[in-house]
Amino acid sequence: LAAGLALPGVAGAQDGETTTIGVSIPAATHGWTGGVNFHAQEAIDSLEETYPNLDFVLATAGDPGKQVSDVEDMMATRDIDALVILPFESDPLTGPVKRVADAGKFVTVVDRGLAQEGIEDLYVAGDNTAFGRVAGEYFKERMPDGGKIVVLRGIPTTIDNERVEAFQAAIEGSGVEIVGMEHGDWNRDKAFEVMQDFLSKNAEIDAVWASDDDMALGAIEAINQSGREADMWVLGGAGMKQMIERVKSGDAMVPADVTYPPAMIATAIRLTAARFVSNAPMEGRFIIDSVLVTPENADQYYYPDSPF
Amino acid sequence: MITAPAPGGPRATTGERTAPIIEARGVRKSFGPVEVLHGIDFALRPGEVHALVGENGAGKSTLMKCLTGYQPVTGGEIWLRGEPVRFSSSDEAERAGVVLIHQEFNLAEQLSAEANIFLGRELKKGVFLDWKTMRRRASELLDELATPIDTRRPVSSLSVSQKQMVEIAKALARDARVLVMDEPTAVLTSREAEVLFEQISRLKAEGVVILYTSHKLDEIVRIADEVTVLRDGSFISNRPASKTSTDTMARDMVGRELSDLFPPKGEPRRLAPALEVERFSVPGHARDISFKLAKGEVLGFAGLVGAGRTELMEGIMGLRESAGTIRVNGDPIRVASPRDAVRHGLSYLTEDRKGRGLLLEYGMRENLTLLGLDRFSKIFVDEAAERKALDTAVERFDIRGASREGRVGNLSGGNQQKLLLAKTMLVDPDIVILDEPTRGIDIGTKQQIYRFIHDLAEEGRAVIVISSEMSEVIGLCHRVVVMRSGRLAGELTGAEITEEAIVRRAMGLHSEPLEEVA
Amino acid sequence: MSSAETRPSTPREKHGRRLDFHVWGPVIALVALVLFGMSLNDQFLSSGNVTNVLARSAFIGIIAVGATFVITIGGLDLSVGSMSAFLAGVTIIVLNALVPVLGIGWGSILVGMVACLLLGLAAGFVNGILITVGRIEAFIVTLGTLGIFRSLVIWLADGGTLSLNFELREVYRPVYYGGMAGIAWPIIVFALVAIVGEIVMRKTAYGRHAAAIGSNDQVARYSAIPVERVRLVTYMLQGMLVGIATIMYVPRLGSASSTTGLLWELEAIAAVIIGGTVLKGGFGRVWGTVVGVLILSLIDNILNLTDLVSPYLNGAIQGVIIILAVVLQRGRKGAA
Amino acid sequence: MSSAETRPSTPREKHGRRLDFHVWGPVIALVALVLFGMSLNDQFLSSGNVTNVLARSAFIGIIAVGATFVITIGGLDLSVGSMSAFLAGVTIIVLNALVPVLGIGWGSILVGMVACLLLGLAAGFVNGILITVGRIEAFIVTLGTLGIFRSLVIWLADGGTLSLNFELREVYRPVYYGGMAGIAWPIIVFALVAIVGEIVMRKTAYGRHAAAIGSNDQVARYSAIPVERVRLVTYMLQGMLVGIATIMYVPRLGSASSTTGLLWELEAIAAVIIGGTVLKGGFGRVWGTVVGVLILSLIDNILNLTDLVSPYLNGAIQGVIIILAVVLQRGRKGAA
Ligand SMILES: Nc1ncnc2c1ncn2[C@@H]1O[C@H](COP(=O)(O)OP(=O)(O)OP(=O)(O)O)[C@@H](O)[C@H]1O
Ligand SMILES: Nc1ncnc2c1ncn2[C@@H]1O[C@H](COP(=O)(O)OP(=O)(O)OP(=O)(O)O)[C@@H](O)[C@H]1O
Ligand SMILES: [Mg+2]
Ligand SMILES: [Mg+2]
Repeated sequence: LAAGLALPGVAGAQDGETTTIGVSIPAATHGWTGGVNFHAQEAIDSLEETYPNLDFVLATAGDPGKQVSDVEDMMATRDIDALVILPFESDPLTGPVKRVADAGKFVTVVDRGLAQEGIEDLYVAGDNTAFGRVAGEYFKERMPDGGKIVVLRGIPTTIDNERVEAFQAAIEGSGVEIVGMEHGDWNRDKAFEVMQDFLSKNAEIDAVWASDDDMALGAIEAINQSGREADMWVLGGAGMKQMIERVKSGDAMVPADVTYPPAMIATAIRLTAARFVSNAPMEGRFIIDSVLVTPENADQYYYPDSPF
Repeated sequence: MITAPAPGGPRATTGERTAPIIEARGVRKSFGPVEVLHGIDFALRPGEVHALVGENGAGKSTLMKCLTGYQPVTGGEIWLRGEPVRFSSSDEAERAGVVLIHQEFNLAEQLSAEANIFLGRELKKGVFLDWKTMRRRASELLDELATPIDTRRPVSSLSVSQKQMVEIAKALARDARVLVMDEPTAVLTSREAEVLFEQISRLKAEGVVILYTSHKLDEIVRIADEVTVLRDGSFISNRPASKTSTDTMARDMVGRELSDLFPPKGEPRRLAPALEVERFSVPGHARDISFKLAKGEVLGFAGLVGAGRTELMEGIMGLRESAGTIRVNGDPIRVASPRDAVRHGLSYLTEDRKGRGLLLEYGMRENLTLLGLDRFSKIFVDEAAERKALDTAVERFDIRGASREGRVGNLSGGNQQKLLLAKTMLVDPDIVILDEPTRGIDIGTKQQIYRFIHDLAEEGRAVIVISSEMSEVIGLCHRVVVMRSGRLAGELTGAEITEEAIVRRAMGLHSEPLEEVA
Repeated sequence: MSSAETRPSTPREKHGRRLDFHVWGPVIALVALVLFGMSLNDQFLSSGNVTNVLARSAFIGIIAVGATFVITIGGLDLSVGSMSAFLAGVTIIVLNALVPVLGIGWGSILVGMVACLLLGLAAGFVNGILITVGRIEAFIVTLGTLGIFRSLVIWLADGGTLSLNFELREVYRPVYYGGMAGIAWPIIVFALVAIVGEIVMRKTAYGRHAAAIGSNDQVARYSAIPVERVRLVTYMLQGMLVGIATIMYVPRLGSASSTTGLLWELEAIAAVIIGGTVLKGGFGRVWGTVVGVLILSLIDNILNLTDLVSPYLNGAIQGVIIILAVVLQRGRKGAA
Repeated sequence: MSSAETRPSTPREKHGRRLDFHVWGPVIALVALVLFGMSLNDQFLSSGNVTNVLARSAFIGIIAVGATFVITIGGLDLSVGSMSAFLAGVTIIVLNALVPVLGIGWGSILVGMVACLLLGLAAGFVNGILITVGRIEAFIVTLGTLGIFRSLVIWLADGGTLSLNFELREVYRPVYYGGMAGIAWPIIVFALVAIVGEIVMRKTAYGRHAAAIGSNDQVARYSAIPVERVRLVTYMLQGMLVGIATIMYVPRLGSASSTTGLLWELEAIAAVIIGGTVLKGGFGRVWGTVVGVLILSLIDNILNLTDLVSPYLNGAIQGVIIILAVVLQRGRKGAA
């Protein structure tokens, strides 16, 4: 199906008339989505630079409803040839995106899979399960004879659930015990306050899984304030600049990080664009795995010019 | 003999008299298309108490507002101490010593009495408010006005009459040279009025000029030196009070001879009791009150301020928590809400027209039908019917407004009162309770209203009149119940109804066992 | 105090001037937006886009009609957004539960709709009772229930998303995407609600009473208006309208989560006030609210029509336009 | 209408009863929360925890003191949250820019602080001018500026996070984490602001004028109060207090992003009303606001210290407690 539909797009690109690619992403409501916004913007600028006959439509949404509206608007008023979407949530977007695909547009889904298989032509995914699993395994390995940890969760969403469940599954059976788990909403301030309270509540904490670098930074502040830096270390996630720096510099408190690169949106946009400017048949799934960043491999994951 | 105004100032014959402090010269005032003052000339002279009288809507308040900078004149000039002035705000006027006491209250409800009295003129110690002095001055002022209330109480918890006293205190605190009083006694009982008159003579002695308006003409004769009459926004006459009488004033005001004020009472045809109230109490205001009211009877309620007459009636109407039995036409009724009361044929005219009577933001029509709206609506409100009702009401109660459409807040005080009366009567009740029905109403209309009350009784309806105007109680009622601090202090019938008798009971100088009452 | 008093200028003049601007202000703003949209993109007036904009206005719109009444009585309801999320969540649970019983079909869906409406009424009743009988500031009550409904839906969804059974969704879809005579259902329902609302506000005793209470509840009491009952009814009406909006909303997203209906309360109130209803109560205008809602959703739509501004600045543009839309009726409002 | 009037019960009695409850209600609620907290966790009263809670309250607290005045004049400011995000963002940019000029040290930081305050005043001035001169409903103006400030900060941060130069931060840190005589600076500043606020409200002509305007601005105008100026000053005061709060906030995490100060406006308004200030204006109580703020941040703290309920339900608990806290002063409020 995708192959068949591919043709018009290609034709379009070849006889020099412009191809419009819609990009729909969540608004920058926390650090990671902020990164997504940045990388999307950057990719679009550079692509429009190099390929004059590529035209992009970027829309950011604060909630699923708004994102559905954005997609509708792109179809109705911008007549896009392709859609690159990072769904706010899988379920609500499944129907609308399906309609885009049915209209014969090329669809690239990023990060969060849709609720139904086989709608998208191209799937560039982060792996939330892996994100949680990798983190969990790291704890198991760092704490062979167990220990007490606290967990800062994100905004209550499916993603957060996937990550936390995978994490819990991974530490299953090990001596690692979760003594506190609260929502930090992927928000530095919230994480700071929750961590403060965890610290006053638990005399003994050996490590913190912040499940997001923004929250990690907040948590670290709280720990510094309590003067218990020596007692515990923090594992964040996503690969934020400041955190990678700390890992690189062998900071004892931040021994590692787990990647979940917001740059995946740029990859997706580039792949989609390539689909139109070259005849490369871009279909299938690109899973961007979550890897463990350690002082050894930190350099590869360090993007100094990214705001994220 | 009506003297027309000579050009270039009031009364060419003023040569020998002292120079005016403040003058209106050909003052015109229009609201939008409507002109309500058509070139008024008149002058206030040092050391005089000048009364301004006229029908409701004659333009008294408007003229006063123009003189005191609350409203810009649209024609003519105001002269102060021999020079033309243009007050751009009431503030400017006050700085020039010209202060207005509003007909409608001008107080911030949530603020304390003290805060209101000094509002915008706070006394300070450095950056801070000088509480002590302000509290002291406030209580002094209020004591002088014989209103010993706690100055920290929010104004919202005061009675209308207390509010009026606060309003007056506020003006006194602004040490005025020209003090303009718009119907200050409208909401005062005769005793409180006396207190005010003492203040007025004191101020007069201090050389303060006072412009004063009231619909209680006998007051005017007593305290005024000069009387100016307005009618429909035009100057009619100006006489020394010594050379005039209530009748002359009334004639000038209405433009015709007035027959005697009260219709002949006639013996109440003692029909079946319409309303029986037994051992009725309103916590904090009225205790264990019992009285009967017959069809075709006009029952007066007299008492001093705070006697709790209002609260008693509000209790009966289901507006306040209350205990006791109420019987209508013999059968006991349960009144949990005003709605119940109205359903049983009762209707109440509140004494606080601005706060509880009318929606000042809305027009006459909406206000008129608000109480009896069910009568005008099946599924939808029948606006045509409403308009007809309004026409009838305007006709019947002679409500005069510059326009039908504008906010009722723009109606003159008296016309608001008439509208309120019309509203109360629209549910065509069998038992009518009127609390201060003629408050702020001109003498001509008073006569109409008295006749109207009389007719209600003739029709066999039962009427209760709460009034602080003795003459009203005496002239109108078949029977008078006197209340004193929440209790019955006696009941008077027929010939017994004299001012002296009422006052004695109201003040507790004369006590009688309850049996006689119930 | 009612804001109409706040100018010393002579009321009647003001009245006149105010009326004009006050009545036409929002409309002018709306027209201006439409013209601007047309100038930007020729697809703007395409039936497709118009349908989209109107249909998506329906949710906020239906809710805002209720908010118009609530604000007219001098009240406030901050809970509508999360109430709708909560209703959506429960409705979805009910529907999924009904599948085994009534099967995939309109039977289940109708039952679900009824459940949604009743729950909406109940939710409004809770708000109303706490405000009238409990005598608690409406702001506090509805701020409280905002939190409660929101976290109830999160709890029901286990922090994730509640999604409607897929086959059932297919049956249900037409309620949002289908229509009659080429007009989408949400638009039709919105129109009906608005028209009925306008009539109720203008022509019924209830509407008159609502305004009276908002204008001066003491006068209302003394005029034998059952103040507390009218208030209660108004909050229940609001709840019911949230229910209707939710019935339209569920088939659109087929799911409910922590983000459903986020900040709808602000949008609804904004629409009401842009429409010329006085925030302090005493004067409400349903059709104005409709205009307000359209203005708000046109802004979003127009921002999607072009790449004029960085998406980061969308919020700023919205803010500016909202203020501009109201500047046009400045004569009226008592600023505070 | 003065809400104090809305009950039929007898004024005098009521006055008495109301006063008690109204004054003590919030305090009782606060004490109850503290006792509850103690019973749950012995760490609750540890100086560490107490310091945390108080220091956290400082931001909302300082802002809420301003909100008390804004609400007292019958106004509303929804923009405070995003205003503070905006201020934080600009301050950070300024500070980073100053490093090369003034170097790492208090010099730069002081300049940054001043900039933050001035910008706060300016922001408040914008709100105030639009509301007074522009005569636009405060709700609309500040809803608009809410959007504007918020998206300006996102734009400045490129959607990401603005972080303060690291060394400079080390110098700046003590402003949040340091203290005097064992009391953290934020707590001291909050206390000062609250005390001064209370005095201004009670003991100065300005405070009294603010109440008068909120109670009945027509009367205020007739009483020679410069109504518009007082309003303008009040919004600028609010802006300045947001500035002060931001000065305390920046050193805490040394960053500003789209999430900074999210929904602080709601928290601030809630605190003000829990504290017994009347939403419709005319009566304000700063110390009550302080109690309200403490109640709100204690709720969070207690919820974190215990695992009684699923974290999903935190919002619900908050809602319930907020309502309960106000139930205690029911006598007072005119419900609507
Ligand atoms: N702000 C206003 N807008 C429009 N018309 C007004 C306004 N104020 C007063 N009027 C009209 O001007 C006329 C005079 O009103 P005014 O209040 O001066 O009468 P008044 O002599 O004080 O009557 P009363 O004895 O009842 O107080 C009335 O017809 C009134 O409707
Ligand atoms: N001494 C007082 N202390 C406190 N409040 C009082 C006092 N006297 C009266 N009030 C207030 O005034 C009202 C009762 O006085 P009011 O004047 O209405 O009584 P009344 O018998 O109706 O007299 P009138 O109707 O002639 O004014 C109540 O609202 C009460 O709060
Ligand atoms: Mg008058
Ligand atoms: Mg009375």
